[in-house]
Amino acid sequence: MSAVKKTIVVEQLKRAQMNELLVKGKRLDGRGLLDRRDLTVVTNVIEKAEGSARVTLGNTEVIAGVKVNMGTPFPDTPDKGLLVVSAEVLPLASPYAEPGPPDERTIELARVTDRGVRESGMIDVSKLVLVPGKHVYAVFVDVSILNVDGNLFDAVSAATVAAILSTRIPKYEVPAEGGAPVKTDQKMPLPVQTIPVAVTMAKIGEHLIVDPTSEEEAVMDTRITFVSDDRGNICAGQKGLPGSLTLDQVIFAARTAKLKGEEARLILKQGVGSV
Amino acid sequence: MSAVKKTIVVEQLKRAQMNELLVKGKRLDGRGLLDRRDLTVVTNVIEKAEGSARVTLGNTEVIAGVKVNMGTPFPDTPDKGLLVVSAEVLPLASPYAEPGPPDERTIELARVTDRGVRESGMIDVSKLVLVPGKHVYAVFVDVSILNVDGNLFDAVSAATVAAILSTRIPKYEVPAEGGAPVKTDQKMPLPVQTIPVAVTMAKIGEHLIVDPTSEEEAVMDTRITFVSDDRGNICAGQKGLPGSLTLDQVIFAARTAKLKGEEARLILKQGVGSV
Amino acid sequence: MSAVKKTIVVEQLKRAQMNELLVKGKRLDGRGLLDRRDLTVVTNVIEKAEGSARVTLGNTEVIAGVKVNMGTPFPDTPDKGLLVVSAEVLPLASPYAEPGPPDERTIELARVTDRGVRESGMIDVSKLVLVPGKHVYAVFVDVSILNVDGNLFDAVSAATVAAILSTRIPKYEVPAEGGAPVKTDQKMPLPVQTIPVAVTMAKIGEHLIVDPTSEEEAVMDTRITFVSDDRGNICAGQKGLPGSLTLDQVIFAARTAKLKGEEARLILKQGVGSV
Amino acid sequence: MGKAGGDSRSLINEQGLRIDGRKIDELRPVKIEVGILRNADGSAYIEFGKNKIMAAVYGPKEVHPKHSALPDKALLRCRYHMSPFSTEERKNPAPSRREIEISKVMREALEPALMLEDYPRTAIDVFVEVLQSDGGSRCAGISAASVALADAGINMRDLVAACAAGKVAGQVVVDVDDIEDKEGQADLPIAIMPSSNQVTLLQLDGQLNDEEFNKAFNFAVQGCKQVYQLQREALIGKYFGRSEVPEGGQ
Amino acid sequence: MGKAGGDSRSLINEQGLRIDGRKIDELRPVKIEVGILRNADGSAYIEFGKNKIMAAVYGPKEVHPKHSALPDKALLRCRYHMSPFSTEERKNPAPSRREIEISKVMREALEPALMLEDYPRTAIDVFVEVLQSDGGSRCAGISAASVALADAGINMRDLVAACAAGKVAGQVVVDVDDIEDKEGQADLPIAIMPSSNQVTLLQLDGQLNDEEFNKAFNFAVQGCKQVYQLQREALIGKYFGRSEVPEGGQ
Amino acid sequence: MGKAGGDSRSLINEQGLRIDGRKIDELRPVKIEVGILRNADGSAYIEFGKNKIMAAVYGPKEVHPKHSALPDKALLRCRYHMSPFSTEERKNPAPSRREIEISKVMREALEPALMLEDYPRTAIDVFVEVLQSDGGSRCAGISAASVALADAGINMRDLVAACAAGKVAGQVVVDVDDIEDKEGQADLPIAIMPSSNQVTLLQLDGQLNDEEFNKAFNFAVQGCKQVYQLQREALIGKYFGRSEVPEGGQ
Repeated sequence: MSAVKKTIVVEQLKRAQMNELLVKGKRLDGRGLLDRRDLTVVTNVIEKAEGSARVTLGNTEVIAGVKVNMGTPFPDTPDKGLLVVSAEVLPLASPYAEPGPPDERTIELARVTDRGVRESGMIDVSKLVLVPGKHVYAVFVDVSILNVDGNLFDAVSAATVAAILSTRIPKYEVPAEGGAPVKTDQKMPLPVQTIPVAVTMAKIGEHLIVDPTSEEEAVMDTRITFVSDDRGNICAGQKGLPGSLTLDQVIFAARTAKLKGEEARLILKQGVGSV
Repeated sequence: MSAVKKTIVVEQLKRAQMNELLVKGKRLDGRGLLDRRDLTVVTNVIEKAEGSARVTLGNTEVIAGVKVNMGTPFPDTPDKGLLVVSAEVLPLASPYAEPGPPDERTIELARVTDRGVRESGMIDVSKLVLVPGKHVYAVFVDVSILNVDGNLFDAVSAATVAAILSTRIPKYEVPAEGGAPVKTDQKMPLPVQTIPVAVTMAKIGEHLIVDPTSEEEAVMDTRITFVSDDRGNICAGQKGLPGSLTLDQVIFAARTAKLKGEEARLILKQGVGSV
Repeated sequence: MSAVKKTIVVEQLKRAQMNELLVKGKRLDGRGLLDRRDLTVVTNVIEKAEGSARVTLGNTEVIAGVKVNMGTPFPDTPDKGLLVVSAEVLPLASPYAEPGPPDERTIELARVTDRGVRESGMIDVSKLVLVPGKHVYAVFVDVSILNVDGNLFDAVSAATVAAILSTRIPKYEVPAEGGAPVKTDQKMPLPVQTIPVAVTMAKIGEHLIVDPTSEEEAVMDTRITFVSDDRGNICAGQKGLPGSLTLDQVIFAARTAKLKGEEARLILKQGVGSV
Repeated sequence: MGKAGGDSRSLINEQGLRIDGRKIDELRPVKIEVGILRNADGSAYIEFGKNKIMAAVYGPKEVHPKHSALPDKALLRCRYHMSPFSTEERKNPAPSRREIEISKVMREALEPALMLEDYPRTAIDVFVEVLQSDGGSRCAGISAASVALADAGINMRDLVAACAAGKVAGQVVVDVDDIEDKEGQADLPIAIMPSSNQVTLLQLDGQLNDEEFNKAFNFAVQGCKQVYQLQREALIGKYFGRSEVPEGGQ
Repeated sequence: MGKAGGDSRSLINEQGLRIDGRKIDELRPVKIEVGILRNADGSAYIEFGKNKIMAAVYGPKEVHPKHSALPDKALLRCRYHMSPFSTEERKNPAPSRREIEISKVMREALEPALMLEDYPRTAIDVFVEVLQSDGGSRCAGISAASVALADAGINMRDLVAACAAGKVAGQVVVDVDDIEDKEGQADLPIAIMPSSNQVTLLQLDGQLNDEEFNKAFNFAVQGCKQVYQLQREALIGKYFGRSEVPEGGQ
Repeated sequence: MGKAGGDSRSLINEQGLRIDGRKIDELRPVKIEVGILRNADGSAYIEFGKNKIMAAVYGPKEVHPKHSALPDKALLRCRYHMSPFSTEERKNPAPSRREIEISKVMREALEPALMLEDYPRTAIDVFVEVLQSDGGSRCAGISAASVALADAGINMRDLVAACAAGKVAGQVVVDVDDIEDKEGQADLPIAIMPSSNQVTLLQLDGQLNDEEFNKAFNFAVQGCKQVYQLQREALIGKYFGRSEVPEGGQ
């Protein structure tokens, strides 16, 4: 039996075992289907960055840093500051990660995280303008994944949000006589309006489970993420991987994401406040 | 017999068969040696582009679009607008096309097409200047190959020329008080001076044939393209592929290109007018 | 015996043979351990470049060219001109060289050469400023390796230095009314303050030898380069390759580099003067 | 999305009609053609509003390099690409991060409907080229790709039909176009396998409360079902229109 | 290096103390942790002044592509990388020429201490990530990587300890920090195998005369030896602290 | 080409002489050296006007990766490259689209003269480096490469000699230099196998009517024949000058 065939057989056995448990409402690590793993948040871990946060979600560990520059707005949004979210799975994070430019999965991860922050209106980018069309604050959030054990979407989202909450940017002022803005010694927080939280569910067989581990992701059929804000809105969503969901599962997932997002939002607030 | 050897044998048989026909002045699809396949031209197929054309040459099918921006002229030609011709063989065009940056054949294709337009003086680039050295019109022609069945050079050239002929660009005006040019609601055609036409011939054995199909290209020894304008000049030429031509064949090819170019130019004019 | 194993055995034999000689203070080509190969320097070999030099070191042959533009200084050094040293091992230089972007060895080579020039203060970059923060001279030194026979570090360094010494740049002047500097017909040399010289040693077994050939490099354990100026300073250093040196060997290498550098500096001066 | 600002009230007039005259539950005009490219094993062309999109399928075919072949099913590959002239401003032809993400979710939206297990150790390539883009190009591209896969004779469980819903001027509407996407408050593109009501694509940008989400999701599902009818008609038109009866699968 | 200009006199005060209060032969505070990453076969975290650096080791493991495997020893690969948020100005995440050079000399500094011949036809990957950078990040990275290699159980002849010396305000000092590096006159990072006093890394930027070079070299060697003690304590802390006795080698 | 404008009348004076004093049918000074690079299997150096170009040949040699080898002949590869310092403005060392095109037509110009069928499953690499560029660098490069191939002992049917003709100040001239190329109206570079009068390279930029084309083509052919003599002399000089008789072929 070839190594590949053996792998397929092993995977099928694992799926069967997991399904047996899920039918009973249990998971390999003892959690219930909708239980999240422990989430820890520590901010201001990188003093050189304007904001930063280290987040663990079970054994998944990520670090996010925020850097802020002066930038030029896009021509079609002269009255909005810039926000760029990037992610990298560091090669030290997993035996399967490889150095190099981000692959499609990491691009998806960064873009969904970016949309959660952007579409929720977390940062009021209209307040990041110094001279419309010319000088705006440019906020770069870079997230490095340090250890992979499933559910990067929620961990990266939480680190991004916590780093933004912890950010203190240098205040710039436009000289009275005009010209380029000048950095002052004053600091100010980013103009935050809401705290978006991503909640990801894996579908294994007919079960939806919250916050899958790597082991669970290895056998999941599909994955769905919803980001909700603190005003009762869903503001971003993404189904990933082959596989499909029933109409009811989509509605259930959206509702669950809002519910579970509330819990995580509290932890995020505490984590930021605790610094 | 290995697959590769078999391929070589098949190719030799095909060459022999084709040569037999060519000696009789015939081709596999019934054409005479100097007959072009049907050429159709439809313009304004992409409303968002400033100009566009869809061209079929037998089963070869390409689409060209023109976009026009404000740009900065090259330092050594401050009084000339910009013209950039690019081409891509879309992966949907052939089982052998692959996604990715253009390979040497596609670069050659784009550059020869560009030279035909540029060296013929088709567009009077001195009329595309708003503020010398600072603000000029930048004309981008992008050609996508949709289906490959031989003679991309002539099809791409025809689509490029037809798209340029159909182009209506927004008129810009320089404010009286100076500064960057401002887009107006007026439209204007590009300043066209001549209609260049490319005619490509394949050499198979000792025969030169006009407008080769993919099947014919598979066995051709070499390829030669000449572009002529409507004032009796040859304005670009390119021999491609290993293989060689006699001195007489070169002279014959140049003469044939001018002759056959006349026919194609009529079809181009009609195609553009028909819209 | 596989080809790879055979290679290993051959290499071991070669090492043994070389070690036997080194114990007697000799090398395969008859040189003493600290003898450099013949160094020849010819400058102004590329008339279109502002400076150039062709250097041979035994059979190693390189050519360096200097081009000078107007440039914008780095924001943190508004009062300094720009200096960029690049290197390429041309694919014609060796059966092992490949076309493509520089690999880590070539990047190391260029960066160590750059540091030798930069850290010695060879060029007084503060004199390459026309308008602080805005307009400075940008000096590009490009070195192409033409034939590889060991010790590229010293050959590339010598060619770089000789090309800089031979350089005559167009003098620019800032118009009285301000604005971009204007090129004049006058020429001036670069503001040279010292002549740095790189001396590289290979360690084979317990022996340090100056100026290794390719044959010697194939069996060397490690490599160390020191660059010294003409004021008695060491100004750059680099140990390369796996392998290690004793503390005494490091001190010895530094001293030897200064001594041997003196000889090479004379040849460089003569080479430049001879033109 | 331009939720934050934008005078979006004028996007729906007092008669409840949208800028292009559509009702809130009305699709833009759609045209689907099958088998339009000679060389491809299967192909389709779709016009969806101002979207003009070609899809082509090559395969099942040999995989290069061989070690990337899958032992138990076909390797599905997918490229979504926008032509440089397809957008308002010329688009750089190199694939953007957006195109890379869409290529991924498009592949994942199509895969559930394909019986890839029938073609072990082969590859199936799907190429979607946006010649002109309007709002909803990813949905139109998926719908066209699914038809092209059927045209290629790949064994399928169902077609995949895609359509978006969104929120514009405070109201939930189906099939958001370019202006509505830019000025509106939310966009929810989905794809389904209509026979089994299985969702194979779902993305969401912008803010929807519970009620709005449910309504928009339902609108999008209904939109998919209309697209499905058009897909079927196009396929039937090609095969039966020419009085050829298509074999099930290949 | 800012030899040419820079008012560097204030870098050492009248009491002979440096800007952060250190003596000329005093290291910055150093903290080393072992085994901090779950997935890696070995890992370490180092704080060296303001440097915050993680190192991880994967291997020995299979080599892909196979033809790049070595028949007589393990293939050692190394990546030194700076996080985008690790520097004053955001760093582009693509590897710079500087990072490529440092990755090379780092690998060459580690290799002499490893018994790669014990693992033919395999690969050992060393990843060093600078989360926050200060002067001397390459030295701190090497020191952390060596601890991570020990944690991974790779057979070793010795640890590799690294430290720089330099010239600041005309004086030779050990362990140059960021400000001293920018304003100072020379930086001499080295790495040694402390048991055998073998030098495995040496670089020099800036001007030193004979006497200064000898003194700086000696300072750097002494710095390495202090780092070595901290490396050993960290490893002993992990294995003996938990009353586990590490096996020699793997 | 600067057909559109440019006061090109002064490019030919009243005596019919060109800017550098040449007659309309006169080549620039040409110098060819053979075997100038130690490591290469064959090499040549050409000065053609201000062009300074090196060509080197490696092979026949093993092909990597193996599957790109051809079963019935050698794989000919060719790189035309300009040094960064070879041009008026510094040239980016990455290959430009122009260099990629010239590499292709250069390979195709050389291939007809080579008996590649004598070396199945091998590769022959031709590297052409322009150290200083002037008008006609592709022609000079081809001529040098052909000599380098002979020096490498590759079996050949003939040498390949290249030369351009053009139209300057309204007149047809041979061997267009840099200024004439920029200010002139047409450039027609060709390469031939002189023994059989077979054309292996032809490109044309700029406008020529029938008569001019025929005349320019004839001028270029005559130019090639003069270059051919110089190529032969250089090869004879190397082999016979040292009283060694070259073997036919390898």
